[in-house]
Amino acid sequence: QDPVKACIITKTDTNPFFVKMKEGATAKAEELGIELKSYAGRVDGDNEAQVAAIEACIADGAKGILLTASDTAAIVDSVQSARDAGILVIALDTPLDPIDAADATFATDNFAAGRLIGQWASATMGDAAADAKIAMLDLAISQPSVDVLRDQGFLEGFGIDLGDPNKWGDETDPRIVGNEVTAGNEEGGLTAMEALLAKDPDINVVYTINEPAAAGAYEALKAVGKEGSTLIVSVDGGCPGVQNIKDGVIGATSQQYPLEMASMGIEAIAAFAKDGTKPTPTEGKDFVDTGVMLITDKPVDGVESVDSTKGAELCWG
Amino acid sequence: MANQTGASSSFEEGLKGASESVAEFHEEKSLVKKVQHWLHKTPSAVPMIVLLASVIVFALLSDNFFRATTMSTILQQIAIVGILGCAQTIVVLTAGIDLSVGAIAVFCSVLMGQMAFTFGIPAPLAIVLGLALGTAMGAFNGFLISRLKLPPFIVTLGTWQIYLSANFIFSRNETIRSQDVAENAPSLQFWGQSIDPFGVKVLYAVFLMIALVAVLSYVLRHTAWGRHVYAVGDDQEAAQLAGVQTSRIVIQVYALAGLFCAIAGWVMIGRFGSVSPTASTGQLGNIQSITAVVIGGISLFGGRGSVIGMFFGALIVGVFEMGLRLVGTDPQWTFFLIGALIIFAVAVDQWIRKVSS
Amino acid sequence: MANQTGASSSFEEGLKGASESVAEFHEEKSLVKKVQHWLHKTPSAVPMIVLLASVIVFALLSDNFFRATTMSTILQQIAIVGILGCAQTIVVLTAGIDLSVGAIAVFCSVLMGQMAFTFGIPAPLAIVLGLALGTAMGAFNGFLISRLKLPPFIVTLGTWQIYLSANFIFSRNETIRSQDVAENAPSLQFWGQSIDPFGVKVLYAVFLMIALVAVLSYVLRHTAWGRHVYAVGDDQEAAQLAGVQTSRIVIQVYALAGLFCAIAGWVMIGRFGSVSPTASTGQLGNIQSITAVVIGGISLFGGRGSVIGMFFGALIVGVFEMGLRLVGTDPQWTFFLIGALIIFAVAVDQWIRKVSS
Amino acid sequence: MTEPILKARNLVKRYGRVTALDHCDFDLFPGEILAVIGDNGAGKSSLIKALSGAVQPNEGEITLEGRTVQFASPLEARAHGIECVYQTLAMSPALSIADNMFMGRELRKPGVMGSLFRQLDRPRMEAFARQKLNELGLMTIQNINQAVETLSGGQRQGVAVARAAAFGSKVVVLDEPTAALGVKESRRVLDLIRDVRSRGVPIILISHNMPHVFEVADRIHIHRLGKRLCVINPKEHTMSDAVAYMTGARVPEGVAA
Amino acid sequence: MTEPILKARNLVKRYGRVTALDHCDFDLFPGEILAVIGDNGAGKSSLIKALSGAVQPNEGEITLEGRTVQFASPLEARAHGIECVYQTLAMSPALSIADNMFMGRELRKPGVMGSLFRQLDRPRMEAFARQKLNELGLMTIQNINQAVETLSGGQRQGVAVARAAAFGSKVVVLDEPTAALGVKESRRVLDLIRDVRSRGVPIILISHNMPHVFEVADRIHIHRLGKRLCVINPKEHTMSDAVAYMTGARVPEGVAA
Ligand SMILES: Nc1ncnc2c1ncn2[C@@H]1O[C@H](COP(=O)(O)OP(=O)(O)OP(=O)(O)O)[C@@H](O)[C@H]1O
Ligand SMILES: Nc1ncnc2c1ncn2[C@@H]1O[C@H](COP(=O)(O)OP(=O)(O)OP(=O)(O)O)[C@@H](O)[C@H]1O
Ligand SMILES: [Mg+2]
Ligand SMILES: [Mg+2]
Repeated sequence: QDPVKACIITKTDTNPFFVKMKEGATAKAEELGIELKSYAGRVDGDNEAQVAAIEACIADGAKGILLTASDTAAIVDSVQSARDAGILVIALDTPLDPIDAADATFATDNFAAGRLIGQWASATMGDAAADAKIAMLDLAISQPSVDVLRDQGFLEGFGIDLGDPNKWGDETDPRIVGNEVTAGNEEGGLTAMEALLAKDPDINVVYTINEPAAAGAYEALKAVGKEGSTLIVSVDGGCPGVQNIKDGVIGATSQQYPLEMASMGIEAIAAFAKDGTKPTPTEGKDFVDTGVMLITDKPVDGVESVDSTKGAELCWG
Repeated sequence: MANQTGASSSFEEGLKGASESVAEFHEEKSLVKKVQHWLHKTPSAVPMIVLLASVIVFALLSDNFFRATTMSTILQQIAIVGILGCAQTIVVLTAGIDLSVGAIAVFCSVLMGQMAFTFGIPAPLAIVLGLALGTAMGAFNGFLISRLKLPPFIVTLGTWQIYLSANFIFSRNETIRSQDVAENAPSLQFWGQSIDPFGVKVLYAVFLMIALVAVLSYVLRHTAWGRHVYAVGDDQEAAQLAGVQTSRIVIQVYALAGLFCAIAGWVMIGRFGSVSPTASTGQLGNIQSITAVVIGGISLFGGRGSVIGMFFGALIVGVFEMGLRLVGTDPQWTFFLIGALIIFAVAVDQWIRKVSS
Repeated sequence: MANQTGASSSFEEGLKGASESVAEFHEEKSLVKKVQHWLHKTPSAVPMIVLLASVIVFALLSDNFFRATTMSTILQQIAIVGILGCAQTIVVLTAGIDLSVGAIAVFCSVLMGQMAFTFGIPAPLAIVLGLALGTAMGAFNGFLISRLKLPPFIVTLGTWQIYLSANFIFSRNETIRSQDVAENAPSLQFWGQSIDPFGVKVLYAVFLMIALVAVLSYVLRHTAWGRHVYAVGDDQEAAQLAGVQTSRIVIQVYALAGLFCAIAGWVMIGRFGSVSPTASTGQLGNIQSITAVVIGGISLFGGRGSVIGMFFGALIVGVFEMGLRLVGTDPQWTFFLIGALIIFAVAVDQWIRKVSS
Repeated sequence: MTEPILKARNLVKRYGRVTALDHCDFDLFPGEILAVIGDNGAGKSSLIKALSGAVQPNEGEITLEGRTVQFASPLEARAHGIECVYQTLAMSPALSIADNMFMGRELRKPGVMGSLFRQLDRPRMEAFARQKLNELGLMTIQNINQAVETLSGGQRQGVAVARAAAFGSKVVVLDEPTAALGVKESRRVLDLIRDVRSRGVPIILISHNMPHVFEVADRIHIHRLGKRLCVINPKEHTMSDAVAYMTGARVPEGVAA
Repeated sequence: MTEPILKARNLVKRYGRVTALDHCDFDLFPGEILAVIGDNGAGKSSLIKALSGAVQPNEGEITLEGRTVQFASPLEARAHGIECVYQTLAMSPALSIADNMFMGRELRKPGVMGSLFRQLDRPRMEAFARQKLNELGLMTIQNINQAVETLSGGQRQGVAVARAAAFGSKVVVLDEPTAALGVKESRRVLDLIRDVRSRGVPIILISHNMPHVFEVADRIHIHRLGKRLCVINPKEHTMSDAVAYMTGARVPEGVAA
């Protein structure tokens, strides 16, 4: 009998987050004897490559697809045709729009992840939060959904009026110095931070889309001697990021669990291939929540968190 | 005055009785010679050979590859690149380059969608307006290039950014969902329909691409306008001196390219169902279409090559991508191998050309 | 034999006493004429004028712009593009194009970092090895282009993908953190150090970029090798017939470009602190460097332009980006306006050239 | 004497530091063959480029049939009936002989294929091209579909001359049409020039070949250092005189040194 | 008779359907001026391109000083002392006159600037270029730093001829060197050719100008339809004979029709 075939399709495979997700899936697949093929887009937001990947999976006769969608609404038709071909489609990390377009969703709530760091930053600053100077280091001008959710979550947590919650950059709060895009890497974080510092040297809160961007922003702050007096917050919870919490580079980060999502997904596909069972969502939610945890060494009241030592045990690479 | 002839150049007397027959040489007609000659006369056949070879190799590597459904999937995957490639072909033939093709396509798909949804314009009218706007965007490129004499690379680099960010701003980053399109403006999804002859689904979009390639090939080869496009790319100054209205041709070419891009934008709605401003064609469409054009043997210096070659170029890339996906390499290794295979394909192409000449 | 002269062309008697002085014409020397003539002779001055004008405009629009710190920030932001631009300049002068510059830079920075960390090679040796490997990658491009006669666009498109995915595979997507580099291999961060003359921080990287531009400018203008680079780009066949070893020059040019990219990779470590395989330069370095080259007035068809122009081109882009960020807020609009301004800058450049000729 | 059909006064053309035309005058009368001779670099090509719109003179005035004209491009000049063979030939190297010959005046198939589908009539264009080339004695062209870049230097020039001669209407300008041509082919070009004149079309012929010039020209315009030095009648002056004038060995009568 | 310095037997060169050389033979003897004449497209340029490595013949053998050679590129031929002026001139249009003249043999500054920094000696190169051009009578070049593309047709040819004549060592090949040149400049080139021969260097001269050919040539190779038809001595045949042979009007003695 042929082994069960499965696919994992990530947004890109250069972002460590997705790399780890793939590694988790691969490990689990090997354990369960599943033949796993992996695909990825070329740039963030690459919907076409994901459509092509789904088509390849269908052509290849896969049993299940794990998908982190780049464009949650645009991919729906392709997902439907995969399901029509009898394939179990599980959305990882990012829910589809509508969420029931996939058979199941194993996700973190990115908005909640953003809100946690927003609350933490606001609580850490205390009264000074009223006249904070905030730099927003986002992902890309095409504003993919993670980008918007994390950004808007942060702002809500910090207590800033969102304007249109489906779009970043339309906020009018004077505390925001500006938004810049970083492509989610050190280089982007650095150049974006330099530009914002030229605009207003008094920035004291920096939101970053992920930890590499945070590391880049830190370098820019260090260059002007402001690394001690500025709060940097981020999302992801990768091991270098947690290490950076320990070293005081990043103040707090929201940790997510890509390895877990992926291995749960593979298990679900194995179960489906065996007897057709589909996973059931977490109680009270329409998806399986794999959770998010605030990591910081400076806990504040009212926001649950763990320290970097604990975070390092849970981190994903 | 004939009396002067003798005076000025007496030696011309030797001309009397000069041979009047056109030079001819006998030639052996061995099979090899014939094949060589055929290849020499039909340069677009060379990428075809490379294509066939790669199909055979992948068929040996993966059982699922050489199937009608897989083939039709490859065709539908290259439909958009193929249409953008038509736009790129005419531009490159004039020794230009158009980096904005993908951005125009995505922007036009968004314009059609938004006109139909936000402004409630009937879908067919929205499509026509979208096509017209695409043509206008292309014509704007052409205007800057031919009237202000700016380098095409810079103009289209600039308009790429302009059209792409206009697209994000105009659409407020909102995707129009497939169900909504299907319900309210099904004609936007026209090219996503398919026929199903022997159980193999073939999208209308595929037929459209093939039709566009065929028409363009005819126009370039068999009409005066097509010859003028080649002449402009070959040597713009010479063409101008020879009586070609070069700057008009350049504007027309970019405008037509804009129209092709707008068509590609319409096809995108059909293929993906939804209308998404973040479609990566906006970012990558230019490189993809230029790749197809160059693999197809069209010179980036203008004036040489054929649109059929571009079509095979797009197919070669499509076959490689699908083949490697089915063989199941890791994405990074896939990118690595696609890079290597593209070089290899062109190397083989060059080698066949050399042997055949 | 002189006796035959009369016989063959009697009219040549008229030659006796032909004028022997070199033609000269008197010319007015008005100020306008002099400026025109100077611009005509120094074409790289034109982008400089555009640059100065844009600095002035932005200084009027934003208070924060015309400050020493902002200026030094702009310089440090273009340091990497400037060095990649040097690589791109020599390649484009030979009528080539190098899409792999960014990928080589990132890959080399990763190679240096991994050699120092994973393999424990002493940092200075790791740097030397990294530079050598970068040169080798460039030479490989050059080999494919000059020996196999493949189009530069396709070769470097392929190697772009190859080097970039090799970079991800080799590094397993892992970033080496700034703190670790500073502790264990500080020489990797050499170019990130700065001097601080009047309270204005200027990175070593900026001086390196300026030095490279100056040296390259000298080499291209004042050595035989530089002239040969121009000749190859101008008309490769003619250069070959005239006795230039074209294929050797092409390989050398790409190898040197690889070396420049490797240097840029080293500079990246200094500038960003960390060693990251995902740096955007890998994806965008090629477009950014080509943009600088084209804005600087270097023809993509080869043989015309100067590296100084490229430097001003990179500065113009840097000034626009920083200026618009300081003036505006929304990144999407910033992106839009950068596109428009780039076209505008080149249009002004062309206009000045036209007026001055 | 009649009025000149094409007249120029005080033309000046400068390229940066180089002066190519220095207050140059020019007259072409109806139905004549006017030869323009002069040293290399005297400014002959620049003169006819200015007359045919290929370059814009910095100063000066051009009149065609009495009306002042300013050609922004060779296309405009051609619309006024001025047909040129430039020294650089103005051919598209990668296109075929027939394509080049008919560039801008293509023949279309008869019937719907031509009117609706605008299809070119390749066979007719090729036959015409072959015939014109045979008339010029270029019997060595084996393949009429050859790209122009693969032709020999002389063959290429022949194609350009055939094109201008076949289509010129009001004024035909030939810039060194026989430079690369062989003995037989040159002779045919001279015959052709006389043919064209016999159709009543005046011709400007630039050439360095004195026997040819003295054989066909009605008047000879001698160009020197960017100026018209003088105009001579070939029947009243010897070749030797002409050579002496154009090289500056002697100054013609009535011209200040 | 001595041995030929450069000899070719049975050269064949085909381009697709076109046959440019059809079992062609060739001999050049030491110290002679050999003219090659023939109709346009007869294959003269193809012959010398094959001899100088610019194209590779499909069949046939070339011997230089008795040794069989195969030149893969013009560079190799030049390394053997064969210097060519091609009909297409082989100039880099955007570079200056001096740059082109010294391409591949640049002069460097004396002292460290030259040896260590490898700086070109611009003034010396320009002075040399100016002198060579003056020797050719090209007095109209106003700016020695002009790009070659801005030169007039004749000036450009002059630069190419000056380059070959100044540097040729074993064999100098000139493909229609006077085609675009004026009367004075052509005369200077003929003088130059004689100069070069008097240095003992043999010359191959391709030309359509019969008076010139008969004036300087020691032997005349008549090319017809891709073949050597015959070799004649200019003292024993008239120009008229030569023209008749090359156009096929008459068949020389001893050659089958
Ligand atoms: N674009 C240009 N830039 C600079 N100088 C130029 C340009 N075009 C022509 N010249 C100069 O103008 C002068 C006249 O050139 P022109 O081509 O008119 O000469 P010509 O009489 O046709 O010579 P020939 O007989 O060699 O063809 C020459 O000295 C030439 O170098
Ligand atoms: N690359 C090529 N492809 C096809 N045909 C060619 C090519 N090069 C030359 N030919 C053909 O070969 C023949 C000989 O050309 P060649 O240039 O040797 O003639 P030639 O004797 O030098 O003529 P001319 O006196 O006009 O310079 C011509 O018929 C020409 O059309
Ligand atoms: Mg001329
Ligand atoms: Mg020839």
